[in-house]
Amino acid sequence: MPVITYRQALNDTLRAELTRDENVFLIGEEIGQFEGSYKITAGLLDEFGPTRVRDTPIAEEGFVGAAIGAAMMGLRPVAEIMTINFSLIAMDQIVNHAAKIYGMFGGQTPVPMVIRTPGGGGQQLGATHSQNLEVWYAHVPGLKVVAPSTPADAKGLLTAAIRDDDPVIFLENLSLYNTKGEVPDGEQVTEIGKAAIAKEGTDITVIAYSRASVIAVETARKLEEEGISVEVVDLRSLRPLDRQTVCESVRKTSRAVVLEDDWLSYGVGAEISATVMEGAFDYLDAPVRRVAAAEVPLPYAKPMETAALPDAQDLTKVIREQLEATSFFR
Amino acid sequence: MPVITYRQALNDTLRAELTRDENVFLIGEEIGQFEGSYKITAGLLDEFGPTRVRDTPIAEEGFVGAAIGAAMMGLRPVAEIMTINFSLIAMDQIVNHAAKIYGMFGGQTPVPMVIRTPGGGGQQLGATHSQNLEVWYAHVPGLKVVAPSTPADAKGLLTAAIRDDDPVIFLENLSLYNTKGEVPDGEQVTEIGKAAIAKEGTDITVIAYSRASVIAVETARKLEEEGISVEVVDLRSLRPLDRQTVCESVRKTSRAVVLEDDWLSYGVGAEISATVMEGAFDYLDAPVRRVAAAEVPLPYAKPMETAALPDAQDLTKVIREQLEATSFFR
Amino acid sequence: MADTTDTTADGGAAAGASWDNEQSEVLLDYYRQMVLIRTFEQTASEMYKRAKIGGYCHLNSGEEATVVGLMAALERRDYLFTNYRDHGYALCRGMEPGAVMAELFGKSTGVARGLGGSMHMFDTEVRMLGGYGVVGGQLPVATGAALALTYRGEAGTEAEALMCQLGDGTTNIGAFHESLNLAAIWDLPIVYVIVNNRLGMGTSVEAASGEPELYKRGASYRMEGDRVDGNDVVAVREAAAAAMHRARTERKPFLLEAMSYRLKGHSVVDPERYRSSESSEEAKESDPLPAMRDWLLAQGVLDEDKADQIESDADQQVDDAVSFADSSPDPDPADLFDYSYATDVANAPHTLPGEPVVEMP
Amino acid sequence: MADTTDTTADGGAAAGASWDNEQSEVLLDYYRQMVLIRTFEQTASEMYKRAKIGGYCHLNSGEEATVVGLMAALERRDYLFTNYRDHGYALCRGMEPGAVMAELFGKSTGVARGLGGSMHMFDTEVRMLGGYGVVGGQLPVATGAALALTYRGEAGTEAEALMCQLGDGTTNIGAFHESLNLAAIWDLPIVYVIVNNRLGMGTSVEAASGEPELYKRGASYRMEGDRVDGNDVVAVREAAAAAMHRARTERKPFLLEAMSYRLKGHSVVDPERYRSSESSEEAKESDPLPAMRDWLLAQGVLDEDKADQIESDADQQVDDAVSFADSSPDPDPADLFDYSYATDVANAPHTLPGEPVVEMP
Ligand SMILES: Cc1ncc(C[n+]2csc(CCOP(=O)(O)OP(=O)(O)O)c2C)c(N)n1
Ligand SMILES: Cc1ncc(C[n+]2csc(CCOP(=O)(O)OP(=O)(O)O)c2C)c(N)n1
Ligand SMILES: [Mg+2]
Ligand SMILES: [Mg+2]
Repeated sequence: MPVITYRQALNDTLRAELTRDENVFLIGEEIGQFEGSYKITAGLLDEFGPTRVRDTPIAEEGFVGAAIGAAMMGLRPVAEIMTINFSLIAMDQIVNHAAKIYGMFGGQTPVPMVIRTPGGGGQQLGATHSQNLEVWYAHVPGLKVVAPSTPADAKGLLTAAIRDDDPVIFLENLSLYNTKGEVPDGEQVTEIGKAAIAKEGTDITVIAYSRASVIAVETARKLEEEGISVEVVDLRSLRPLDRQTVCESVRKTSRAVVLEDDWLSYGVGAEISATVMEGAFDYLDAPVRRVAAAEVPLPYAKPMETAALPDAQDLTKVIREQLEATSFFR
Repeated sequence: MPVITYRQALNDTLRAELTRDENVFLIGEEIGQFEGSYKITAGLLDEFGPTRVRDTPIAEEGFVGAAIGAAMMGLRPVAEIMTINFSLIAMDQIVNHAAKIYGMFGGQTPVPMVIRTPGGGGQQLGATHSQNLEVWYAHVPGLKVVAPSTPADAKGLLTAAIRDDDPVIFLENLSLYNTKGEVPDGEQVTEIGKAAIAKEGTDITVIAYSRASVIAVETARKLEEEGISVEVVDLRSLRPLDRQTVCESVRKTSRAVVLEDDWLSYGVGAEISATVMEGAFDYLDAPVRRVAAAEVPLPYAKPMETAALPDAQDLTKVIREQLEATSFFR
Repeated sequence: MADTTDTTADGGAAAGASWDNEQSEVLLDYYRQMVLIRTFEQTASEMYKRAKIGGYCHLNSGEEATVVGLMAALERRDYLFTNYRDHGYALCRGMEPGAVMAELFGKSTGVARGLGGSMHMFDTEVRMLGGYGVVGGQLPVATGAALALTYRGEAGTEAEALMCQLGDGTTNIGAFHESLNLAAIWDLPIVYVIVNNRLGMGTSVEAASGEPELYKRGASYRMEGDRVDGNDVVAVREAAAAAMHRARTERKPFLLEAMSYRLKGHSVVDPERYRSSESSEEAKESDPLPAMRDWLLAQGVLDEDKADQIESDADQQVDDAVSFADSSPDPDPADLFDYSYATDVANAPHTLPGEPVVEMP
Repeated sequence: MADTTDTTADGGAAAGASWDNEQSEVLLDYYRQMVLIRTFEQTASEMYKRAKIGGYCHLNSGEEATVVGLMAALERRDYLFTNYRDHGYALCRGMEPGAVMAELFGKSTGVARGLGGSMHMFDTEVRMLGGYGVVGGQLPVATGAALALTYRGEAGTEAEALMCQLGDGTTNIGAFHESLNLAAIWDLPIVYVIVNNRLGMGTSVEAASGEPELYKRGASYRMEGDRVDGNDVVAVREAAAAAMHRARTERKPFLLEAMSYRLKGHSVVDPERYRSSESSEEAKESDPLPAMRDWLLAQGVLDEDKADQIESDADQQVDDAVSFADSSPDPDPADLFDYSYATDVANAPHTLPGEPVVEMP
């Protein structure tokens, strides 16, 4: 199988879907001539022209809303919001319009659109440009929210998202764009709403998504050398959430840790922990632990930023603590 | 002690703080001449004039941002956003500005402001006007978030919020405005960041806030007649969250239910459940249960709306199930 | 561009001068529609008091000439987006009064199955793609729908075009600015119509808008605009039709401002304490219904009998609408999750409050 | 209102004609500041490549005449808000080059203790209340700060006023519209300055704005505006000073547009593939530094020696800044929670990743 970057997988998928269905079009700031702030749309303006790849002024509320209206009319817009931080400006359109129009009007008009947007810190972009606000979207009925961690899932889930008749928030991550992985050729549709076992294991379950899932798998591989068998559940879809897969894994391992890039309080991990509480309590040997970002506006200075964000070391430490607390090491 | 409505308590407090500190001013849509969409600011324009009670055009992003700037200059604005649903339009100002300015600029300028806004469903206002988005705010460092359930706390927490040097989101609730309760005369400052035991009990803990806390207390009173002793923890402050008080109560009762008006997945209850997991797991006789809203855009039709929102009956049922599951009834 | 800055003094009656060239039947039809809207909403207001209707309920009372004129300018193939003050538009666009009333009653026979309510009239059949409740929210969406029109057909006299209604207060919000700019740079077939009823909820246009001649705000986008007497149904229709024609044939957006009045409170529960008695008086004098009635009578197009007939026909229609709504079934809570998603996917949460979301084996 | 629609042809040199009446020392000082900004940012760009600086780094290169002219129009008592392209403003406003460089290096001696970085220069001492990274985000905040000025003093020649800088692309976002409207209806002492460098990131003004003569967008709020040649430091100062004076004395907002150029990419990592070679050429020809240098030389205000001296002084200042930044300590992760809240309250979360937030006894 070809090994390509996450960026390339996205670019390939957009090209394939633009080719397949003429109702698909891209819309966003600097996605055409500039080729996207993170170059995900490189080459597409040249190939498909300005009607299919539409540059917009800086007006997130306007162009996201425009995508909604276009979707109501049967087009299938794929909007790029340069980073999730700027999606706040489009929030009313996303939550009060995209997420509501199908249900509120009694199911008359679906809103088949995708909002692609990268989140994540670690690039020293400072407090307003480094956020992980995915839990906000995950909370909202009417939206679907996916957060692929691998190039293959980036392809499969983006394809599914574009073909889905509901608004899908497609969460990318700045630090994943250059990561590589095997991506099958040809059409790949990954079901929205299903988690994946990114790595099998028997001693402890780590639940993660997006960048955190990559860290979790790496950590799991390392710990394997020490004889610790970590299972990694990659959520992939935050809404709907595949509670079944999470709980099944934890029922098997009896121990769980969540790794997440967002702030701890009221973050994604809270829902995972609550879910495990509800679906695997009787099987737990110890309370679920969360490894998440420190609750501060993320500082610019590198050592401060590093301290605030969760990493493999933090995860490893907590996994060990979990195993110790449950007398895994004798 | 005088018994007054939640609305009156807010009105009185605004008046008192406007009188006490000339840096305090009110800003928002229709708060002056119109006296507020829900009449919280009734009479204040007449008393304090248009400089202290400033009507704005319909421009949530603009006037909330203006409040932030005014706060940076040493004023103490109290902004009213007509309902939490419209706060989405001001989201960038709230999250990327109000919440960041103090920390991101190295602590040079505090942002002493309050955003008052009511949330809640149950009034048949439909999907876009009935939301409970408090978990979003509760997730964001740099903000403080309070959600009083009684007239007394409305007074005490609003006073504290206005005097606090950080941006405070002050969550009201449409269905609480006409509720009544004892409110002490004179100055009352309720500490932000502390939960209250709204009712003591020994058999099970119900954790709630805002409207849900009122329901929880009523339910607890009813169940008392049957010999079931329910302790109610009223969170009051969602950020910071008083984990200690929650966990202490659950360690005592060994059983917990969260009652919340927001959607279940990734709601406030998820954090409470995760918190109990982390701070009282060893004491739990059964997994924490959540009673929350059905995950749909809230329908207009009354029977549909009623079905979607949690109520005393739902809570009672789950409390009984919890007690049964833990062999409370012999 | 005609600058009809002051349309208050002469009101609807004088405006009637422009009606001389119209066929009587056309004018009578407009009047009939205006009466229907008024009657419908008077009843709705009544039903609200009787708690048959809940939530918010905003009336077009006073704006009927504007509503009817605007709707007369649309072709069946055109699309419409409005704000929450939308009953009149729904009726004129061709939704059944019964289905509109049923929506207000929250019945399953309502235009949006009772899930939307007063603020959210919607019917793909008549191409009214929604009344929206968040101020300004309809503008970006409508703009995008207009964008879609440019993907599916060429410009021309037979082309589809789109109208997006908004209130005066709505011109102050960011979405207005972003939307009009997009429409301008993308050459979209959309006509934005500001129904200037002089008030937000209780805030005057002058207090809220740096440029209170609102149609001039199109200048920021080199978008043409015009103001029209909203009490003159024919003038409104003409101005709107011209703008729609331009949108169809040239794909140029337009900003039309109709000077209208709000006879009642912001919504049916508004006590209007902020309204001076003069301004209420002024509004009442500007009621387009008696003005048009008088004019039609004076012209001999209408006689008292016929006028009564029109009113009693409207009463009948509205009574029927109420009966229909009253006898319609409530939506069934068992169907609560039917419209969560258009594409079903695994693990979508379908639990009622208190039900477990995951089973512990 | 002068309509200097085309300021491209003549560029900075010809604009120099307006400099005849200035004192040599003043002009030399402006030139010195321009050279300092250029030198500082060339070094910053270099330091970025050496990974001493991270994140985004947007330069004022090409905009120096605008920056210096604007800052010369401010009094010490005035306030300033800018976007993220803010190094030049920070320097001219009086922040120490060392502290600015230290901020870029993320050091604890930086103007924002290293917590902000390039986009977030801030210093209450010099009343620059921040560079902001979200497009348009500074506008509502600055507008509110201007509102606060009206609470603490009367209008008059000695009054405080406020300047809010923004880019051309920023005029298309909702916050621009809402803010200018508020400033207009509330009569605020604020001057909005659009630095029109012809580009958003890669999008031209014409592609993005329905009305590309951006200062005209003030009309939507009956706000006066003007356009000035941004390469003419004196013209910029004069226009800005007049607007600030008006803001002080009459409390009227103003919309000033300075026609400038961006010599480099959007940020230091932008490869500018979208930029045609002509437009890069045009930009280079419009570089205000050589133009001003030539003019000063031609006028005999400067000679080659003095010019070299100015440049080497700037080099020295920037070298010192780098040394200062380099030798400054990193902020200490132990202080991570020091600026979470201005008012400490119970239960504020102060845990590092993986640490428990609550103890189980
Ligand atoms: C974003 C937002 N802010 C506030 C409101 C509350 N609100 C509902 S209608 C209204 C006034 C709107 O005035 P206008 O645009 O003139 O429309 P009209 O009601 O006169 O038709 C306000 C402030 C809202 N629905 N949405
Ligand atoms: C709301 C928002 N959208 C997008 C961006 C990404 N972005 C950063 S700068 C920029 C271009 C801004 O152009 P302009 O206003 O002309 O300012 P300039 O960079 O030319 O100074 C964009 C789109 C952002 N920071 N904020
Ligand atoms: Mg109005
Ligand atoms: Mg620019």
